[in-house]
Amino acid sequence: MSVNEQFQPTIVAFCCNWCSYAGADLSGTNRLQYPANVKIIRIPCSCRLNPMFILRAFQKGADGVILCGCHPGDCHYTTGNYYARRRMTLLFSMLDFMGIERGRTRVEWVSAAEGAKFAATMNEFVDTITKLGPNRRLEDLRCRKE
Amino acid sequence: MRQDPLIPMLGEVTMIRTDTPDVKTFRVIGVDGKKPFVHIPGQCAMLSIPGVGEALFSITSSPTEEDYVDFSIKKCGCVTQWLHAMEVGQQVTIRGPYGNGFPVDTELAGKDLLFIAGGIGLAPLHSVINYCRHYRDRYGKIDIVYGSRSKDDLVDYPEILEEWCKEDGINVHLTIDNPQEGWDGHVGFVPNYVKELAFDTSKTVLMCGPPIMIKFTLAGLQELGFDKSQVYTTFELKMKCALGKCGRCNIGDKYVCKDGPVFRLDEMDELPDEY
Amino acid sequence: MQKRIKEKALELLNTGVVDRVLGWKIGEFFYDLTPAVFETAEEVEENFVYSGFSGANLSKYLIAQSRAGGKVAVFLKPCDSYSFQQLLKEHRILRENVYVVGISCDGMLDIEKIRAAGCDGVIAVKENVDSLEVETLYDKKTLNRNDCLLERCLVCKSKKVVVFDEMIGENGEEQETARFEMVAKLEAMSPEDRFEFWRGELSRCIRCNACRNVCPACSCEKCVFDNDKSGLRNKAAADDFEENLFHLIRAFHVAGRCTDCGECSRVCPQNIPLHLLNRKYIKDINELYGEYQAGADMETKSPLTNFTFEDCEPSIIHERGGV
Amino acid sequence: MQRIGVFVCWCGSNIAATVDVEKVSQVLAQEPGVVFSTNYQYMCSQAGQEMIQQSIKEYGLTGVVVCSCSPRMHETTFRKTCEKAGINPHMVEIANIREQCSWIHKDKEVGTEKAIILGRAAIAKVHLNTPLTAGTSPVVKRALVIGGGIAGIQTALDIADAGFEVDIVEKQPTIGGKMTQIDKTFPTLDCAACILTPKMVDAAQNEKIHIYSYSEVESVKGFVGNFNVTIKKKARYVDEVKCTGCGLCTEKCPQKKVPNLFNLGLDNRRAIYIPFAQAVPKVATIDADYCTMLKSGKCGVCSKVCTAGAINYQQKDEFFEQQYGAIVVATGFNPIKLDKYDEFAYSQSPDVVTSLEFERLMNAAGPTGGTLLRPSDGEHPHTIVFVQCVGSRCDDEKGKPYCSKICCMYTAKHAMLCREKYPDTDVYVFYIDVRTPGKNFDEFYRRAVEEYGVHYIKGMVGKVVPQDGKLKVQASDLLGNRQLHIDADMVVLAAAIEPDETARPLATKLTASMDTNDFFTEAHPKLRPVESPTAGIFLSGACQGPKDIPETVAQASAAAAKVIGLLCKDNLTCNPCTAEPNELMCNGCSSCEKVCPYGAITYVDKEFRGPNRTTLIRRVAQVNPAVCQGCGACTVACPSGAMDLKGFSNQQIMAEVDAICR
Amino acid sequence: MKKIARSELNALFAAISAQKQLYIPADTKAGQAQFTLWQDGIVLTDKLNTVRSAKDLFFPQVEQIVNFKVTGKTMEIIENRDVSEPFVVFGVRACDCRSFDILDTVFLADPVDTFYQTRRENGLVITMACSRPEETCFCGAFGIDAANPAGDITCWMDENALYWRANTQKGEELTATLSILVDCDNTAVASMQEKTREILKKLPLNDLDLSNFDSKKLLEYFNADVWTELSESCLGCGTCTFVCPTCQCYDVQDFDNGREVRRFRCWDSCMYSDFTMMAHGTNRPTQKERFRQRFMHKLVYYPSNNGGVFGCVGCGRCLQKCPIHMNIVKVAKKLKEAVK
Repeated sequence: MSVNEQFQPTIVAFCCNWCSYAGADLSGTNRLQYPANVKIIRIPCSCRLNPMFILRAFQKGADGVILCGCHPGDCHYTTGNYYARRRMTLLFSMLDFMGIERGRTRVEWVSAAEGAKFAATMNEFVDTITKLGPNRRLEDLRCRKE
Repeated sequence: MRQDPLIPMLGEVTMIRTDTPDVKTFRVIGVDGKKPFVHIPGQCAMLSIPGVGEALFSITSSPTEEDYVDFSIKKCGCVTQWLHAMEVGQQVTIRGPYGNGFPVDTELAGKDLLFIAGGIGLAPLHSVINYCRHYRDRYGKIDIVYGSRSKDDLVDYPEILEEWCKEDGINVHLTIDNPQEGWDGHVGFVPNYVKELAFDTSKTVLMCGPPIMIKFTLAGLQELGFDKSQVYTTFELKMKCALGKCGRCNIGDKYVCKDGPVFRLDEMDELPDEY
Repeated sequence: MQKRIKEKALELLNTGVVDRVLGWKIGEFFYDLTPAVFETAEEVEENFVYSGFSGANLSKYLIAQSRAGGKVAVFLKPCDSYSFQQLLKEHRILRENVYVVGISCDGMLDIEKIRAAGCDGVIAVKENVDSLEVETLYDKKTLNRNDCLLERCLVCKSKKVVVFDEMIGENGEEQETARFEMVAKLEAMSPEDRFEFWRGELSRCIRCNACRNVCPACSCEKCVFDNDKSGLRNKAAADDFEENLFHLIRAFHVAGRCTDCGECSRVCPQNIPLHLLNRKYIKDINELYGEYQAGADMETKSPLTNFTFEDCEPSIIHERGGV
Repeated sequence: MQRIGVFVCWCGSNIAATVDVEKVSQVLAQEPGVVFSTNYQYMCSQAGQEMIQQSIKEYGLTGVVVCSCSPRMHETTFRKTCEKAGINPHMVEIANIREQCSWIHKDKEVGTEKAIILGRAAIAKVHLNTPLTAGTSPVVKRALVIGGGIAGIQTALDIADAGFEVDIVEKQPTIGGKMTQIDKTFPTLDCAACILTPKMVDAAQNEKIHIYSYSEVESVKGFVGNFNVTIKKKARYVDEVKCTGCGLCTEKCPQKKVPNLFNLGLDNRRAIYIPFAQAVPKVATIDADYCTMLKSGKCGVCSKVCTAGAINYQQKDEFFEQQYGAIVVATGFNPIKLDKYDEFAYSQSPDVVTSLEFERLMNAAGPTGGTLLRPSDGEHPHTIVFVQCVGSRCDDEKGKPYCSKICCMYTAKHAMLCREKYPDTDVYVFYIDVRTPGKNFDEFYRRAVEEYGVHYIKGMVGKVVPQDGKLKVQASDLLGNRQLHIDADMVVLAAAIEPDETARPLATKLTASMDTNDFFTEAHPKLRPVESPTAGIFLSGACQGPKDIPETVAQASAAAAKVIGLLCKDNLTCNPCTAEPNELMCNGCSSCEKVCPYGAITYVDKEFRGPNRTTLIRRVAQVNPAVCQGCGACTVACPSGAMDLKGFSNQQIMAEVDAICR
Repeated sequence: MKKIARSELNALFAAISAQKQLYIPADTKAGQAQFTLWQDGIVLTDKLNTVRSAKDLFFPQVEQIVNFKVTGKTMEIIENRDVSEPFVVFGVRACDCRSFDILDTVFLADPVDTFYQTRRENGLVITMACSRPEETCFCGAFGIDAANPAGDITCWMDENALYWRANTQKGEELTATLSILVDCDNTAVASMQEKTREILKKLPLNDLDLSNFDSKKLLEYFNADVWTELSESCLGCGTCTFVCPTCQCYDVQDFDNGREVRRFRCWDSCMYSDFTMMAHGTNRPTQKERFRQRFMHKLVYYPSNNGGVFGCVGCGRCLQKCPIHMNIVKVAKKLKEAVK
């Protein structure tokens, strides 16, 4: 990376099919911009997110990972996001415990109607990650793009 | 920089033939258009698809083919699945040949030969059979017993019909496990068929097939009066390096990749029963 | 204790209550006891040993042993009994085939600590209540017993055998200890220092899998790290990342199931304090979702298969105190 | 290795304006497995779809990636298109390059690059897609309604009306539920019995409806469309068929000191009884706890007087199994027990009553024959204090956090009726808030205040002390900012209502979820309020939350409509993207079962081939694809990774991750 | 014979390190010894031996073999082996030094493993005679003299000085560059050796006699009943394998980072359940078979192929590190008893 070229983070967003993916669609429909660094992966429910997907993303070169799901209480499957909430809390806590920067992972509840929130969240997240710089503490050197 | 035996060369698949629903034959040449290496019948080579894995396969073609090597491969694991999905022109990596091969120019020379194969077990024997056909005068009579689940599972069936069956001094005995429409040949399992055919015990036997077939055929052969020292077979085990180092194919004091894969059955008796 | 346990083993075998006894077998030295199955009274007479070096947690062997036909007796120390009950809870052990003899425990000894105390070439030890008389090839030393206890015993969470058919010795109680002290100390460090700490520790990992294979919670039929299709398979960690990944995922998989038996740290040939990862999860769970001790009972839902509407948000990690 | 076709849509200029579609299709053509790649103005158009179908045939495609608008828009369209061309619809993946790319980016270079990456991710996923087929399961055309109150009756009547068989299981000797105990209903003040009993009779006479009274659900197996329910018919020691309901036995029974539960213990009945005159079925029941014959073997009076010969002291509990396509829960509610509220002296004075007891005291069929008399001395009360929110809207452990919803209205009703019948009584109502959101509710309440002169006082009663035949009520008037002392003759407590105590064990049997208050949870709080998240289980009435009668009936009918919709189908199409355990890796640890919101996971002991020709019996998970909705909670709970989700498998998601991060 | 005062050790290390990379056993944070790249401040351990053996330096746990770049149907082979520079390893004990001979018979046999070969050629081994063996030591059973180890250079150390003897030309060459060493006679060394040998005789495992192991009875050993009992508590971890100086089984794996495929080899263990796993099963289905393989290899198979030399050097690491304290000594004793 040359000095004057701004760091472009790779960001993976896991979105639940019912709320957040629809929310992301809505922000598109409303032409609300957020950086192209964010790439969305659709999962049926936030509770489908296995911690290993997050780690895999970091291994393969992601600089930030965000999970978006239905607001607690609104899960299409009733309880999925409650489990996701516990799992992610504990995972993030362990990442923090191992000294990984706190800002690299995030969970945000975004409903199908919150297109604006989705865009705002992504803008903010990209901003945070850009400031944090490339992921170095949880990277696989074999995957580093020279 | 030294060339390490673990580092393969590139090959290209120039022909893919579908033999049975789960067996395909692949023809591989080097990227320079030449045959990648010279081998002995019964030897193996490592093929790999980077990112998928590397695996050891018997070379099916005879050393007398000057331009290429063939591999008949049954779909069973990760690598073979990938190979089966390949198209002509695909590059693969190849290294070899490995193993001892059949003693075609020593112990087998001048003998009457009996080949017994089951299913994909024909692959390593195919190489020997065609080698013997090429140097026909060096060997005595040749009998081939080959069996499979069904007619559709017979590997190289057209070649067997068109070439082997029509050649003088070669007797081909085909059998399938269960009766099938359009099949007027023998029906029954290989071990029984071998017993029925009552070969005379002067023959040297080369056998390859599933373990259960080997076990019962051997019993049959012994009933006919054959000695274990007359029977050769080949092994299939997990291999990684094929160089006798990685330790995977170690059985007793032998490394199958180096000291095998061809063993005489009386030699196998001295090995722990771990195959 | 040794005498009473051995007598019990003999009695159970001789009266036909059980067909086998799971215990510890004498080794070449005084400290290298091996978990073993005893089928005859003679074997017990000859080889059965219970001493301060009977640290090995026998509960995991019962997954196979309880299915091996007949009935098996097992001696469980308090901490082992938690592992045992957790495995029962997960339907991994057939309870009806196991006869549990609970044994009270004053802490198990760590041969590494004895060596580290300057005793190289140890050949004999005499265990007293408070001290150890160690004989080595070169001299004799008297050590304070407490200084030679396994880490887990220094911060023993419970002296209570939670499940047993019979007890030898007095059953104890759960106790408050400073077992989260080191976790708290790490939490108070800056992320940079924590990162350095863990890199320093985990970089020594040789991926021998001893921690996983000894762990009663890691009793999967097939571990994800051995499974080609899991996407996690790795053998000898080829990169720093894989070291982190292995221990992170392992800690996560046992979160809410780990009883803090401490075997992982005991067996690590590289002396990596792996129990800190598990304790971190236990501490988090206690703080965020209420006190929970895996294996303490058969009923309470594990915190990761449970929730409340009022659970904290993951952002609590970003917001909470510390650096 | 798949043979994949990539189809990039311009969406007119919607995509093409900010994404170089030509470049996208060219770059994606280089991806492994892609044998054909093209772009077109409108992929979803007839021409576009034909192009896809033709390419499938021409290039022998096994997988299709469409780079277009959101899958929420046209995934179904393209799946159908491909299905028609002969490939499995689940071999299609959509890369969302409109909503999540072209519409949010202005720079064409940026948009193009991102579109390529999204395309790659979709290709990577398709490589691992497997053909999925939705299974079907047959529907048993019979419904079970658990609970025979107004909710259960209404649901059953509606289902039966549509021509389906319905069984009602009622734990009491009669159907009718709480409504049978109520005197008048708000806000119309019509008589509860007058509107309820005809419905009870309808239910009894409807040939599609079968009532199992004095029965309980013992166990529930199976799943939507095919539940297998064991019902326990409790022994009532009276042959239901023979009994004519003449009531002679209930008059002759010598055991007279049995608290009459129908009147909430305000009077007594015999050991053999019919709860009330209009009971359905009108059959006597022997209370085994009090019957001298059953207890000591000496008596047999009822048997002697029964001309029908219906008495059978040897009767045992019976169990029988029945298949159902759908189950409706209508277990209703109960007022809470007031033992924690002794500041109101409920246990100390018989003149402190609950509202439901008050209801009985006002009822013409009640213990006082409809004349309001003090239970202690049978005198007319002259001052009555009503206390609202006893146990409702409580912050502490004692009560319930929720509003019981019906108390404001029935208290207004009680107050009004008192004042109407006995104008000389003073009626005080202490409330926190008066909540009257309902048709004609507020008018009703205002009438109580304005026309009937009920004293509504905002404030809470602190203490009730029985003294000298009076009840000393200490209360605060929050608006008047003063303490009040009232000498009352009666105090009526509007006790909070809670789900019936049988609800929780039932929920466990049904694997239906409940909230912390033991109310059944609905599949969606707004959009699916009468369904449980567990497929095939429906909710009717107060088991889902506090409700008044019209709401209960509305929900009952709504639940019936849902049941009818289900029973109309011969087969159910299952969701093909279901969880699937790999039995070889399953530990049988039950982690997955615990997080499944649908109860789709069960365990079986199965034989497996062990090493060296041994067999092992292992407990392994089984997923019922008819029940699984595919959320994936189980896949993460499983430590060994044995549980995977079809259509969103671990490998597929990781392939997408890899493609994005590459 | 040369010597240098112990106070000068740092200077000696500096002098060696100025020429080549130097590895010495030093303590980790966890208080265990490990071969560490020397730089100023790294201090020689006082532990007898390292937890991981010296084989790491010649046969590292993970080693890059080759890269592939795949584009469409074609691919490219990119050589990218890890570079090996000349290095010196100091403080190797007699047992570990002998392990190199065993590794050589495997890796340097035809076809030669060039990765190992390069490292062997680049590496110079300075051994250190033992003076305080542990109770777990049994190198004597394999005819190793802990008081007089082999290697390019042999060292002895007492309270005052380090004694130094070059054994090979490679050793002589290095010695010649180290002017810091001074000449001395071998009296001090001889007396140290005598003392050490006295202690060696007193070691508890000194009586371990493997002389009547006969690889001709291969099948008898293999079929002995004791394997079930010996292996019953084995956890199937790889600790013994990974700390063993002579274990050399490896695996070859591919890692795809999305842009290229990196083929590497890494240590493997015959104790692992997937070691011989193929698509349709494994020939060693239970831990008993896997456990047996490891010990049969060291005690029977390897000697059978190598003139009776055992595949063990008696370093005692597995005795100390096995989580359940099962080890080659216990196995050898039982097996000897079982097959007479």
